[in-house]
Amino acid sequence: MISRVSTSTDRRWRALLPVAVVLAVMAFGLTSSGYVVTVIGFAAIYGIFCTGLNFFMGYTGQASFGQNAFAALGGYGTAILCGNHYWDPLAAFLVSMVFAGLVAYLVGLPTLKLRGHYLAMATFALGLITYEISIEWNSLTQGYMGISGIPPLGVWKFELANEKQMLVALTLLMLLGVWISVRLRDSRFGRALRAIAGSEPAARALGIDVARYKLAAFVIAALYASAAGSLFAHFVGFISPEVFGAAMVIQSFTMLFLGGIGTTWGPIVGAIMVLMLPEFLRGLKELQDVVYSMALIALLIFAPKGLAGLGSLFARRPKAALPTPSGAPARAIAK
Amino acid sequence: QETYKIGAALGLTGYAAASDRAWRDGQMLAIEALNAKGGLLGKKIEYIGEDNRSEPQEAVVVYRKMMSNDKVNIFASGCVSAGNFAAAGAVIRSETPMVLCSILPPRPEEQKWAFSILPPPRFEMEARYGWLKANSQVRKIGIMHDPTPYAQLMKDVAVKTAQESGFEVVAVETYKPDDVDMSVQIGRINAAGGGAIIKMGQGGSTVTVAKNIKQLGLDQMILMASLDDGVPLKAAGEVLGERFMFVAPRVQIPSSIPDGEFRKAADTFLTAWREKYGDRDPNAGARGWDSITVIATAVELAKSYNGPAVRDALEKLPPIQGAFAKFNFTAAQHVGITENPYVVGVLRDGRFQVK
Amino acid sequence: MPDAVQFIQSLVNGVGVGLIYGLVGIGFCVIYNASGIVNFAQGVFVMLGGMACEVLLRKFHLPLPIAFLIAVPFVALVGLLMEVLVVRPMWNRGSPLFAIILATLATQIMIERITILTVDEQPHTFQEFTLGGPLKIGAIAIPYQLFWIVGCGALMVGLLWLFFTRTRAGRALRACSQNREAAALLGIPVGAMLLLSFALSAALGAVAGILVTPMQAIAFNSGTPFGVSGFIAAIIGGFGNAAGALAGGILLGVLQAVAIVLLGAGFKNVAALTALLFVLFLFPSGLFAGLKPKAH
Amino acid sequence: MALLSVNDLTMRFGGLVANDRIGFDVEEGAIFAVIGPNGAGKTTLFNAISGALTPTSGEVRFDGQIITGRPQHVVAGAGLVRTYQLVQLFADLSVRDNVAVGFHRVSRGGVFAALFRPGWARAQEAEVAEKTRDLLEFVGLSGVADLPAGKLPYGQQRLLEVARALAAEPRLLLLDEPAAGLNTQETAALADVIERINGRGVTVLLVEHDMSLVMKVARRIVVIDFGRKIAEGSPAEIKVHPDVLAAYLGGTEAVADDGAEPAHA
Amino acid sequence: MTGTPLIELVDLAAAYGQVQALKPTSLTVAEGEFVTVLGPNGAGKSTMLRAAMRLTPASGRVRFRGRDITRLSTHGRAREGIILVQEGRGLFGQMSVRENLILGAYTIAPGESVDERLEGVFRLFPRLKERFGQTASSLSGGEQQMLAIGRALMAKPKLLMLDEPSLGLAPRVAAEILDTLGTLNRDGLGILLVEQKAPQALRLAKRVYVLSLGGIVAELAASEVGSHHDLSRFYLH
Ligand SMILES: Nc1ncnc2c1ncn2[C@@H]1O[C@H](COP(=O)(O)OP(=O)(O)OP(=O)(O)O)[C@@H](O)[C@H]1O
Ligand SMILES: Nc1ncnc2c1ncn2[C@@H]1O[C@H](COP(=O)(O)OP(=O)(O)OP(=O)(O)O)[C@@H](O)[C@H]1O
Ligand SMILES: [Mg+2]
Ligand SMILES: [Mg+2]
Repeated sequence: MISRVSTSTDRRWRALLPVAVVLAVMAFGLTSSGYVVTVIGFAAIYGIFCTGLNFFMGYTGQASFGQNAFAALGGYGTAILCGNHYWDPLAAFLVSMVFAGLVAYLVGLPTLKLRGHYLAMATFALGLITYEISIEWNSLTQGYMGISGIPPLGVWKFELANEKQMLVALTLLMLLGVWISVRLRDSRFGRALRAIAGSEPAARALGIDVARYKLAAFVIAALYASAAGSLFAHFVGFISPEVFGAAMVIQSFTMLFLGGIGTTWGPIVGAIMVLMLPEFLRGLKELQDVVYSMALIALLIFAPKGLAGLGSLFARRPKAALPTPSGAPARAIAK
Repeated sequence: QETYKIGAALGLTGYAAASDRAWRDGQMLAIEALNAKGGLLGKKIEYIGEDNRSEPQEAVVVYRKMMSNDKVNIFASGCVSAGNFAAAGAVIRSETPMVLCSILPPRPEEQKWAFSILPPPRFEMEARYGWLKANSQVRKIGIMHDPTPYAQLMKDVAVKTAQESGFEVVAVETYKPDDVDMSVQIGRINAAGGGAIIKMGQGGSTVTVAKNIKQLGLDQMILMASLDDGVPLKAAGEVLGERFMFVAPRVQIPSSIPDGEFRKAADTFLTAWREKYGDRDPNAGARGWDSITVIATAVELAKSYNGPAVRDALEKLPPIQGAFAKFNFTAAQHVGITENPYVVGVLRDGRFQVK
Repeated sequence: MPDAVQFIQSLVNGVGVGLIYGLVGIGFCVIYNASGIVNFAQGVFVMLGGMACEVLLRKFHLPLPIAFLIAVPFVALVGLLMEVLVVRPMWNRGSPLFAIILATLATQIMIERITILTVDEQPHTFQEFTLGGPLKIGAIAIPYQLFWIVGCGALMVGLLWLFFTRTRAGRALRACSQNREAAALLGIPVGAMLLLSFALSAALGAVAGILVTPMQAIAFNSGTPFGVSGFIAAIIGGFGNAAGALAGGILLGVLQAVAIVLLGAGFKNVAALTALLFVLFLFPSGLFAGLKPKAH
Repeated sequence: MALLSVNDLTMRFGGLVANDRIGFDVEEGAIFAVIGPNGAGKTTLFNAISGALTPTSGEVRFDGQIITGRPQHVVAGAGLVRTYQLVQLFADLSVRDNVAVGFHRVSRGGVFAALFRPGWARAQEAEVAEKTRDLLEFVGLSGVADLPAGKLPYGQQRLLEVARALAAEPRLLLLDEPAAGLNTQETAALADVIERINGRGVTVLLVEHDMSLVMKVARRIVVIDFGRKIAEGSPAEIKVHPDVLAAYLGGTEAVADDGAEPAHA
Repeated sequence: MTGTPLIELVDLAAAYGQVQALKPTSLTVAEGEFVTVLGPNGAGKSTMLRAAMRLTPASGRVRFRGRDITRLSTHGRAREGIILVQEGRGLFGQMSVRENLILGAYTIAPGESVDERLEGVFRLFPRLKERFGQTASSLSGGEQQMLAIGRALMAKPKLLMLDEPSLGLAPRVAAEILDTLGTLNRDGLGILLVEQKAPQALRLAKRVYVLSLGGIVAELAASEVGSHHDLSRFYLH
């Protein structure tokens, strides 16, 4: 069997390639219309959300259908603190994240004892409960009316003046998010998570406290989700319950699987694809969704490991010898 | 630009599909008619309708698309309030006026650019309370509403004006538009002594409530539904007979339209509508038609396609008789309908008639 | 505090709604039992069943039994197509189950849009199977349609139970879900089994749709709420167990009804789902699986 | 004092008694084997010792501490590490990473260390990489270090599982049928590996059906049948124990057949 | 080779991605013959059996009783009477022992009695009768192996292929199972056995193939193995 070890410069170059692609997409956004800026901005926000989800689903092999709950906490946290109480955006952002993390911790304690469909169902219920509360707790959230007039992103006196500046900030934050996720993954901590995805009994037998690590991954995913929610609020200036509804779950799952779950760049690739593709089909009018669905199904059929997985087709080394756990942890989830 | 562009963010799919599709079709009819007469100030009108899937995030995307790519001159969007609210910030920054089928965005600076074709909720309540008082013995009522902003507003009005109108609200119940059963809420209203249910909210839920009333064997209970499309109203009417009533614009029951300029305006619309859509319900279509009439009048008054100029003209419009209602916009009054446009209708002999 | 009559009436209504959830939940079980796939487009079969039947009644003025006999096979055919065009290619490539689930969701969107384009975007309904009613027991009212639902639900559960445990095909179907290779190695035509399960499950969904439409109204987008509630019902029932799904549905319906009585409708889902979460925490592998002796 | 002592351990599944008041002591530094017919309760015993199952009654002491009922990861943390009868690898991780995970118990660092990578964490990572290489060398898997573990043939998967367990630097290593699926040559190599592990000071407790292996490496053997301990002693004693012959070995022939040298037809 | 061929693998080859796990390999089992395949770990033994059943995409041809079945699906081949006992057993974990066994007889002709076959299997493995209602996944390792073999026998195969059946079995049971295979073979069943524990397997086999590094390196009569001084080096690689 051949397993050629690539030189470290080769590896570094390949690691930088996706960053370059992301920056190119952003540059394209900056030179284009507000429409493109909006779509790419959403892609960056969803990219952050999915990177967190990928942490929990891709690396740790657990299913969560309820991450939208934490995005809602972030979004409403920011909207209420900044919009109604005139907090500094950064402070609101961080406080919302801490709050979301805390909630994830408390909720995760009992929930993560569940497995498989039951975990899926329980997390789904969490998302649904949060959604319903955001509709019904009128005095706080203003229900379907939503909260308008959320200020743009900024730090203290400095405020991002327009969408393009905001896009730069979002892209940088997204890259930071990916960088953090890679740091976490390639460590003792991350290895333990990936071990849990592979086999819980075996992980336990090696002294890994499975419950604790799952909880940690859940909290991390919630922090990402909360950040994405806050950023959405700043980017659009408005939030309402539907923003964080079931559509968010479906969309993020699509991104994850289309892009390639368990890979570093899959969530980002997926987010860009899922948000851009329908725009290309917009001209089809009534048939837009029909064709989009067909395209989606075709992609899922012909790129079962996701688009990021396709990248390995072009890699020089044999696929089997790739050192990263690309694509495959999805199978662990599917069990 | 060769054409005058009217953009619309529409819930063509999702919960708003039923009303926004008809709204769009009415708008397109009106534009066809205007273009046949040569367009606006010499330019043909171009209509750009985009599906926002009844979701705010999608709405932001399509608004941005219409603003930066299509460079639309004015918006005439559908009834997805949250979608219109979400985009309002960006729209006012580009100084584009919006004529909406939804309620107005909450912030004053946004309201400055937005105009609503939707009647204020108090008219629906006046129509229902008025009829009930004049025609029935029922004085204890129950309210059922969904959590949409318009229904919430109407519920507040209903509770506030009940006493002065001579009614006692014995129960206020909520439901979700996609609930499969509302018997429990109906049962509570009945148990509290309510003789009529005032329902706020559109769509299939009205049919479900009618069915549930029948299934509970409540053969005295009256159901008064909101302004809605004919399909669910008809289905509910078939279940409860004349115990089912609804608030209707006169255009929905053409026989009730008084002669005069109203008749003329309505007939122009109805002829075009019937020709194309047969006996499809004209309610939302009429509103869509009127939104274009309002815009066209404003452009002509402004003698300009320019956004701010058209906005200013909208505030100075003379009263316009539309097919749905009479519109009377002023600087202080961005909700254009100032006279109650409603009658109370029932289904009789398979047709809608004034009760 | 609600009085006893009202409370009992609410429970009856809760059972009625719950049966609807349960019927939908059963459809989930069939495909799950055969393939391990959770078919999130299950709700769309319910919608299609109701819509197809309604169109046949309204546009073609067919009598209900005939409409039923056309609508159910029609939806079963849609199920077949879905298996052949969407699920099978993924299944053969060994796609992760979640990806297949996503594809079923995409299919649901596609079917919904096609329904708008071919039928319309309006809510529809038709008459109860047996006109008149409700049956009054004291002050409690029970609609006739509920008896149809109870009867058909029980019949479906019974037949499915017999099918899955007593027949060769049923056992083979379950075997496929647990170990596809091993099933094929014993001569079980795995592909045909999957096809059968989709057709069967679509047909069950359609029956549920036709049964419930007279109780309410359905439109192109009614599939999702049905699907969600049916999924929850199936989970409570221990997934894969038809009787469990029906019972799970009833439990969910009753929980919601009680929540409406005690807290109002606004928080009914919050209350019901929270209660469910606690049930799950106590019985981490489903309520009905939790009653069996635990094995590690 | 014994490193592991099992006292009166009973494990029931409903009406079935899988372990019936089993007791034995494993001295520090020993190679100890548990044998018995299929379904005798050996794996169940391992599960009860390692914390995967909580015994119905009885007590397990490890290094003097009672560990009965403790969660498995705590037991493992104390230095009692096991392998599984059906291999439980992290199929999607590379062979190298599988072993690296094994070092979890003897390394430290969480989110903070992962994110900020202080000097000690980097040194530790380097050390883990180094030791992983050594271990793979030790079991002869260096050539496939970058393959996903799930793609290895069965025999190599077993070796990998052993290597991974060794990475945890256990004081007591529980091996459940490590030779299953290995041929005679490979079994002999495994025997060698086990003896070298033991030479490093690791106590080994072994379940195995391959008598050539058991008789070669074990210093002491416990035999269980129908959940009960029926014999305990040195290999020489067990080989001739009449109860063991009757219940398990089925006449001396089987033992001879399993001998290391390839037999004739 | 003696007698008419039962199964013929002709130039069968399979790869996983870039890994050529099985080079073009030809192998024959005659009617009523007992053939053993030996080879070290990773030699491609399992891959060959999987390819023969079309569980793994493969090139080459497969003939069964003179008929070309290359295009036949996995379940089609099983219906023809080829049954494979997989490495790792392939049980239906959540189903009972009984259901697993009954499923084994899936291809049974109408009119034949499943119960009769069940009795036959229970005579062979009385332990399975005791564990009748238990789910397969809760059986001990050895019991699971018994179930896998028992289930295969329920199909009354014409050719039985076994991938390391002695895995995890107590010596006595392993010996018993091999004896059973011998008996079945004497009654006319063709057997293709992949085994690591060479000595026992060789006692029964008529012919032996040795597989190494994805290809057959030797084919010889079982009686020759002992005297073949290179063989141990070959299959131990
Ligand atoms: N969860 C369970 N529920 C019911 N019975 C069980 C369970 N787990 C094991 N058993 C039974 O307990 C007995 C002992 O099983 P165990 O796995 O410990 O045997 P073993 O000695 O390891 O056998 P083998 O050598 O075949 O692996 C078996 O008869 C088995 O069927
Ligand atoms: N799914 C797979 N993907 C990639 N390579 C594989 C896969 N399965 C097997 N291989 C490779 O194919 C080769 C042959 O494997 P196979 O399982 O056929 O060997 P074997 O002779 O049965 O070994 P063992 O005696 O250990 O069971 C091995 O090198 C293995 O790494
Ligand atoms: Mg065992
Ligand atoms: Mg093998």
